[in-house]
Amino acid sequence: MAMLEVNNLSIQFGGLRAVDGFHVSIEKGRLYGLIGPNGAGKTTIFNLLTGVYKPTEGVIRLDGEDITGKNTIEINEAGIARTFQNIRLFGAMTVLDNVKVGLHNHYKYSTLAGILRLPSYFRKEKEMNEKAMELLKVFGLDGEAEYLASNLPYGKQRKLEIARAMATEPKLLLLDEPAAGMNPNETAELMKTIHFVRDNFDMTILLIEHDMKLVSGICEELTVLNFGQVLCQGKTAEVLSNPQVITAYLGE
Amino acid sequence: EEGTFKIGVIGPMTGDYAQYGTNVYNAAKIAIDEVNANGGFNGYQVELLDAGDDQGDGEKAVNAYNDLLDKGMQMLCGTVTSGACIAVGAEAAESTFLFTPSGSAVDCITAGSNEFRMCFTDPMQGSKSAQYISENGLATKIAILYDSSTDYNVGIHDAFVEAAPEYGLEIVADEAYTTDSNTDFSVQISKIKDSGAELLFLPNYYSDCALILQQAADAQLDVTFFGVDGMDGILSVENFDTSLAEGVMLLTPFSATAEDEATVNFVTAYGEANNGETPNQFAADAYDVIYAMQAAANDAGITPDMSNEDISAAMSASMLNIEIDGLTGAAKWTEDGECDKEPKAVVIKDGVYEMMQ
Amino acid sequence: MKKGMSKTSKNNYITYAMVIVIFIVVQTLSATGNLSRLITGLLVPLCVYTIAAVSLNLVVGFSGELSLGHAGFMCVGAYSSALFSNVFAETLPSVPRLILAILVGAAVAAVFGILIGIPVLRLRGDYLAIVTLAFGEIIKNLINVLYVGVDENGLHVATSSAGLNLAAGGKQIMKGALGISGTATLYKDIKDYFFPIGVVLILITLFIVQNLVNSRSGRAIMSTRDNRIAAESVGISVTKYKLMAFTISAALAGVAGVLYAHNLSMLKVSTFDYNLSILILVYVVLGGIGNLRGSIIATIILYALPELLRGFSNYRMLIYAVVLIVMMLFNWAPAARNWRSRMLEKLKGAGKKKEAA
Amino acid sequence: MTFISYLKDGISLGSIYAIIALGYTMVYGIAKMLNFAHGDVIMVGAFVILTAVTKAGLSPLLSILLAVVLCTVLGVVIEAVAYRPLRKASSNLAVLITAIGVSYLLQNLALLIFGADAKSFVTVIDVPTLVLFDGQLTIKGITIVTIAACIIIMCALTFFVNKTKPGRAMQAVSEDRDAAQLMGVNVNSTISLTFAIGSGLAAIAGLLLCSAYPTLTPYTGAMPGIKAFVAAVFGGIGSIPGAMIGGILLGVIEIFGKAYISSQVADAIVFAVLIVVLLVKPTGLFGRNIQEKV
Amino acid sequence: MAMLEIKDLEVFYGVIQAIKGISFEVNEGEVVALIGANGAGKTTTLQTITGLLSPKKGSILFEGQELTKVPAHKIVSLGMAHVPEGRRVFAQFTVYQNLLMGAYTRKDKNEIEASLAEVYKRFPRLEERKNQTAGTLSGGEQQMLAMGRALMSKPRIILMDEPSMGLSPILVNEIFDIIQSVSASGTTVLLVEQNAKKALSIADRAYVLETGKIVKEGKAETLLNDDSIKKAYLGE
Ligand SMILES: Nc1ncnc2c1ncn2[C@@H]1O[C@H](COP(=O)(O)OP(=O)(O)OP(=O)(O)O)[C@@H](O)[C@H]1O
Ligand SMILES: Nc1ncnc2c1ncn2[C@@H]1O[C@H](COP(=O)(O)OP(=O)(O)OP(=O)(O)O)[C@@H](O)[C@H]1O
Ligand SMILES: [Mg+2]
Ligand SMILES: [Mg+2]
Repeated sequence: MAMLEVNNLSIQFGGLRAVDGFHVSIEKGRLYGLIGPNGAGKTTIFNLLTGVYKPTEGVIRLDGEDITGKNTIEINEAGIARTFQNIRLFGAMTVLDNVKVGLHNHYKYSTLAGILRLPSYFRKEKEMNEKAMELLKVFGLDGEAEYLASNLPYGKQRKLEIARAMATEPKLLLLDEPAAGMNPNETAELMKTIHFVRDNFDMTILLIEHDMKLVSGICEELTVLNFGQVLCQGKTAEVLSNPQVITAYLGE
Repeated sequence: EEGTFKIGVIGPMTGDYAQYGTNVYNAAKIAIDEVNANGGFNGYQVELLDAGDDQGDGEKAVNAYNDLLDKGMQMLCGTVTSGACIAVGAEAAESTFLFTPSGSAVDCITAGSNEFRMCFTDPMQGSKSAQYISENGLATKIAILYDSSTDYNVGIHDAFVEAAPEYGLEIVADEAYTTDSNTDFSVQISKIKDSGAELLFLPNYYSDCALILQQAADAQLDVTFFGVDGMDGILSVENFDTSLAEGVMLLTPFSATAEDEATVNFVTAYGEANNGETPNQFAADAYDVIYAMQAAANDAGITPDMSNEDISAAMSASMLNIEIDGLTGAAKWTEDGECDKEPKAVVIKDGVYEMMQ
Repeated sequence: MKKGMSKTSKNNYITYAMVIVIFIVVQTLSATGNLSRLITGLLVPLCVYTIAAVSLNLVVGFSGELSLGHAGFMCVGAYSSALFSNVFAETLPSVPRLILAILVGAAVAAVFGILIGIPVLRLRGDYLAIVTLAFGEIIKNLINVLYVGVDENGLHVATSSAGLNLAAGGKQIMKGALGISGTATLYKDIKDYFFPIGVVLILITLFIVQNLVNSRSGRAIMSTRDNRIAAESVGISVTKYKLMAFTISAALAGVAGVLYAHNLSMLKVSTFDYNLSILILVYVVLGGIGNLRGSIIATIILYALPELLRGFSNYRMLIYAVVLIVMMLFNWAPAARNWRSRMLEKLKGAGKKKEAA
Repeated sequence: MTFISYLKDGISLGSIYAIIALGYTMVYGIAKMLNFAHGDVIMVGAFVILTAVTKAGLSPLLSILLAVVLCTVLGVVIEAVAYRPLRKASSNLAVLITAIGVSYLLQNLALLIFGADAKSFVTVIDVPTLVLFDGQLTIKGITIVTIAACIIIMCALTFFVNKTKPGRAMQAVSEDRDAAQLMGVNVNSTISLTFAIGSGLAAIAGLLLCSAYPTLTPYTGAMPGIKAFVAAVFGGIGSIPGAMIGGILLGVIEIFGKAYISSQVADAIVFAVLIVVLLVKPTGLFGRNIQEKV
Repeated sequence: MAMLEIKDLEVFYGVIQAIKGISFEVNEGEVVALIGANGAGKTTTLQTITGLLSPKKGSILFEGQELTKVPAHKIVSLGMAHVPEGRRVFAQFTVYQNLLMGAYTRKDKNEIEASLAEVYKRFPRLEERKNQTAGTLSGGEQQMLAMGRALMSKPRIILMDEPSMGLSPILVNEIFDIIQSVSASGTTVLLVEQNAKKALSIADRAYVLETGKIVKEGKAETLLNDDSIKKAYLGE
């Protein structure tokens, strides 16, 4: 059974049907791409998957569990984490703390233990630090652990967002334009990292991207969205050579 | 310097209640100048320290009290407002002689045997008012409108309500407002109008009363208005149309429009010193406090080199011996620090107070 | 791989150390008689406002919500504890009574924090601010009409003095706008220790707030401040953690209220109006949002300032206003900040050069 | 009839809140700051009129004009000296606190100049009382004037903000100052203009407030200022019609609370209704519910 | 004389120096690209030119006029428009209102209408969405709006900060076509881009910025074939 099964997902904003009958099925461990013209509804689909918006219609199943209509927190607990198109870090907190917030639901000790500095506090904090540093290392951010997140350059902020999302130990990771604002070198490096993450952290990844180099370089399957509807679905190479996709999205 | 007594005043000099504090301070200054000219306290000159501003707040009053002690205060004329007076009273108990001109809540002077007051207590004003209204047959159906968020007004109100049945008064409307909404009385007035009350009891300060009278006139509320000492001062509210206060009765120990020599002199002196302002009842009380202190000081034979405790003890003892005839009437003091004087009832006629009876 | 003390815990210890050093210096000065009465009198209030400011900083600085009703929680803490102290005045000795009173004040304030927090924390920004202000005012208004008394039948609660129906020998404790008086008198024997007690309470407050902030829950609280949507996306319940911050802050404000109520003989609800909430906010903002040490320093400076300006009599509140504006500009204006950091660089540079030479 | 009469009382009181809230919301909506000194500018305006009429013997019209001019200047100066340096401060609470400082400053200046004694305000606006239904319902002239002023000001402001170029510039500034600047909007003068209008309206509000409730002290503006803030939030931050409706509703609720529940806890009732309304409509009656694009 | 001439520019954020004395020029009619890694100071440079930041040192001459002395809001009427990084559209305005703000300094109603029609022609999507609030537009739509808004002032020079960020490949091409056509219609362009390849392919000349300094400059074609540039910025 697929990790993520979406059927007939739709949402209406006033007169605009931003997502219309979207469906997708993503196998466990896949690196899956969601592409499409600007305004096609890609980010909106992420918002639907993560409970930021409630769908007007449709069903979302994660690992067989129906998560349609759940709120963001429940969905995160169910195993979906995401990054945002317009970066949303905890700007006034350190890089390390950003990741530790991501670890929140996996390394628990009570508030009282935190205030009274009971042994569980020290134990868990130590574990959290170790885990967080491990994640930061994956993204080459370990040197900046004590920086304020808002002081990081743009590219590193994007990476930190991924690290934070991964800290919640999701089954499915949603990345919204992870390479935006990066130059080709940085993008190439990011591609390697995404691969590494998928392979070493046992994750399924669904990403939105406009950088074709990244899409063709790492995505195994693609869905192309146009005007809220699925235009085409399938293996990356096939999709990218589909004439409809070329006229609607790729050009030339 | 050596050889002078130092007296402090504490009260609200800024903030919502600043008009009361400034009146007290200004009057104390006038009284002290006069006292110094006629022999001082037991032959020693008296110096008035800078005003201790408390903005009507207990905590700030204690701060002001401490500050004045640092500056050498030996006796306190204050504090002006009741809440602050209770707070300072606890500090001053058995240590520094406290004489409040206007702290009218019961608890103001209960903390120590060295604490006295010039004004009436709130409950006493409340029950006296009820008694007066009843004995003079002014009305039997009574309405009340008062500020339920201020201790002075509540103190009088509660005592009045308690005493009313005793005097055969029926309270047909008991309406309140708060300091936070003390501008619009339309609802209360129309309820009072509907209640069939013959007399409206207003245990409030004059600035509120000025507005109430205006709105009552607009609503054509045809009742007798009866106030307490806080109402005094209404005639000198700048630009107030005094015709609105025509026929208003109040119990007060002082009237700035009285024609006796002492009052006239005081009002003139006060106006000269404070660009034409007219003193209110707070000022009169403070003026009398200084004269009562003089009388007690002379009686006790205190000297400036004595400690505050000694002065306090000596003054307290002498307070029971003295009697003064001040602006607020003839007064003497009981052991629990209360002033024993008769409230005067006045009625406003042609823009001036006229004694009743 | 422990690399010494982390930056934050070092920072925390500096804050504790600062409080302790200030305490020791003050105690030494006081023991050697070098402290004026004014300053001595300011010490306990300073503790009150420091606790209030630090606790408000938890909400404003760490959970990122503007609360204008902090005085309401102080009020609840103050009244509940004063009531407790008065009811158990005879049955409990003063030390355990005080400890229990503190716990009662904190607990009652916390309950109010939860009750108020659950509905209002769904609101954002200025809408939340206005609702907290509204709650503060509601609490004030309701306590104003609350009368509580005890007699041999137990506790009586009513909305008017007459409604209490106390048996003979019963005592009114809470008297509406007249508040509760005489609480401090119940603690005469330990009054001198209030400052050390206050300092201990400050340290406890700091301990709670600092440890909370640097823990899992604290990070969750801050994440909801920095980005609500992102916080939810990683599974943080925004409501839960905002409520936690709000409640703990309320409880600590309650403690500040307890100290206030027991230090002063007069407890009046009008003290706890929105102006007080704003005043505490002023301390927090001047000292730096999210900066606890700053809150302490700003509280000390700003609380003491008007008291120390007493020498300027009439002009003191004016000067206070000007100083406040100037300090805010100096502390917050980007231009001033740049100038300051450049000066700092220069100083450092000069220092280095000297070392090199 | 009593109901109608109470309603009328509520609207009279509310129209005063509304007129203050209109000026308040202007600054609040555009400069994105809670100008806690707004109420005190109202007080200054009232004192100017009172002094001009009683001490300088100016005609009422001239006095009002003078007050408007002086308050406008005052507002602009306050903004330039105390608020502008903090415009780029890292927290918008900084300017809120400075506004509180300015509020203290104005109150204490007024205290030093005019003294603490409450003064009765003189009749500047003389409009006869309207008597309806054989005297069962009377509407005071000042109420009619205030409501008319409210409606005129509301319409004028709405028109100004939505339909004129400076108005558009104000909205752009309130959204994104830097971007507005790139469009050629002079941010400083736009914000100054906002303060000028807000403060000019404060003078009018001072006139109407003190005409309706003729008492004046240095602290007269403080409480109405807070209530106007409440009204502005009630109506929805930045919404001009919202400020007016919010103000009037506030007045009506206050009066009904006093009339039908209890005059002792009227304040609590007003605030409780406010809370309930905000819980149901979290951005106020007319506030736009801005959904953040995720 | 160059249309825009930057000399020895130094810019600070507090004590941090972001621009460390750069000089460059843009001639009338040219497309000049400014490329560089994240945090190199490209945005800072553009913001300083249009007065959002003030430099500590140096001069900025636009058609001979010293811009550092001109307040930010006057710059647009001199004929310089800026498409800011991150689009900065007025989120609560409609698309149409945003475009009108772009013509804020212009007076002639008919000409404004004409510009509007032109922008709608260039970006049909904007006409479709003209009554939608800008905040709810997709990223690409917002980018179009930001460009359209800048064009509404009929600038002689337009500064663009990463206009292709977040756009679909087809739109990236379109945007670069638009930049070219804007340039062809006589508007000078100063272009900041991460997409160095595209930028260099339409630019006449380019400057490479690294940590606040210009490290290379020259003809776009030359740079496009420069090995070190290829390696550092073109990902080849
Ligand atoms: N809250 C909303 N209200 C109204 N319209 C919305 C809302 N959110 C999104 N839309 C509209 O839905 C459409 C899809 O937007 P979405 O952000 O999902 O696009 P996208 O595919 O992510 O585009 P891009 O690649 O440019 O980011 C757009 O036309 C957008 O304007
Ligand atoms: N507001 C600020 N405060 C402090 N430092 C800043 C600020 N804005 C930018 N910087 C710093 O100035 C330097 C230049 O930033 P700038 O935004 O100009 O870079 P850029 O070349 O535009 O990068 P990008 O490709 O990420 O947009 C960076 O090191 C950045 O961290
Ligand atoms: Mg998107
Ligand atoms: Mg940039």
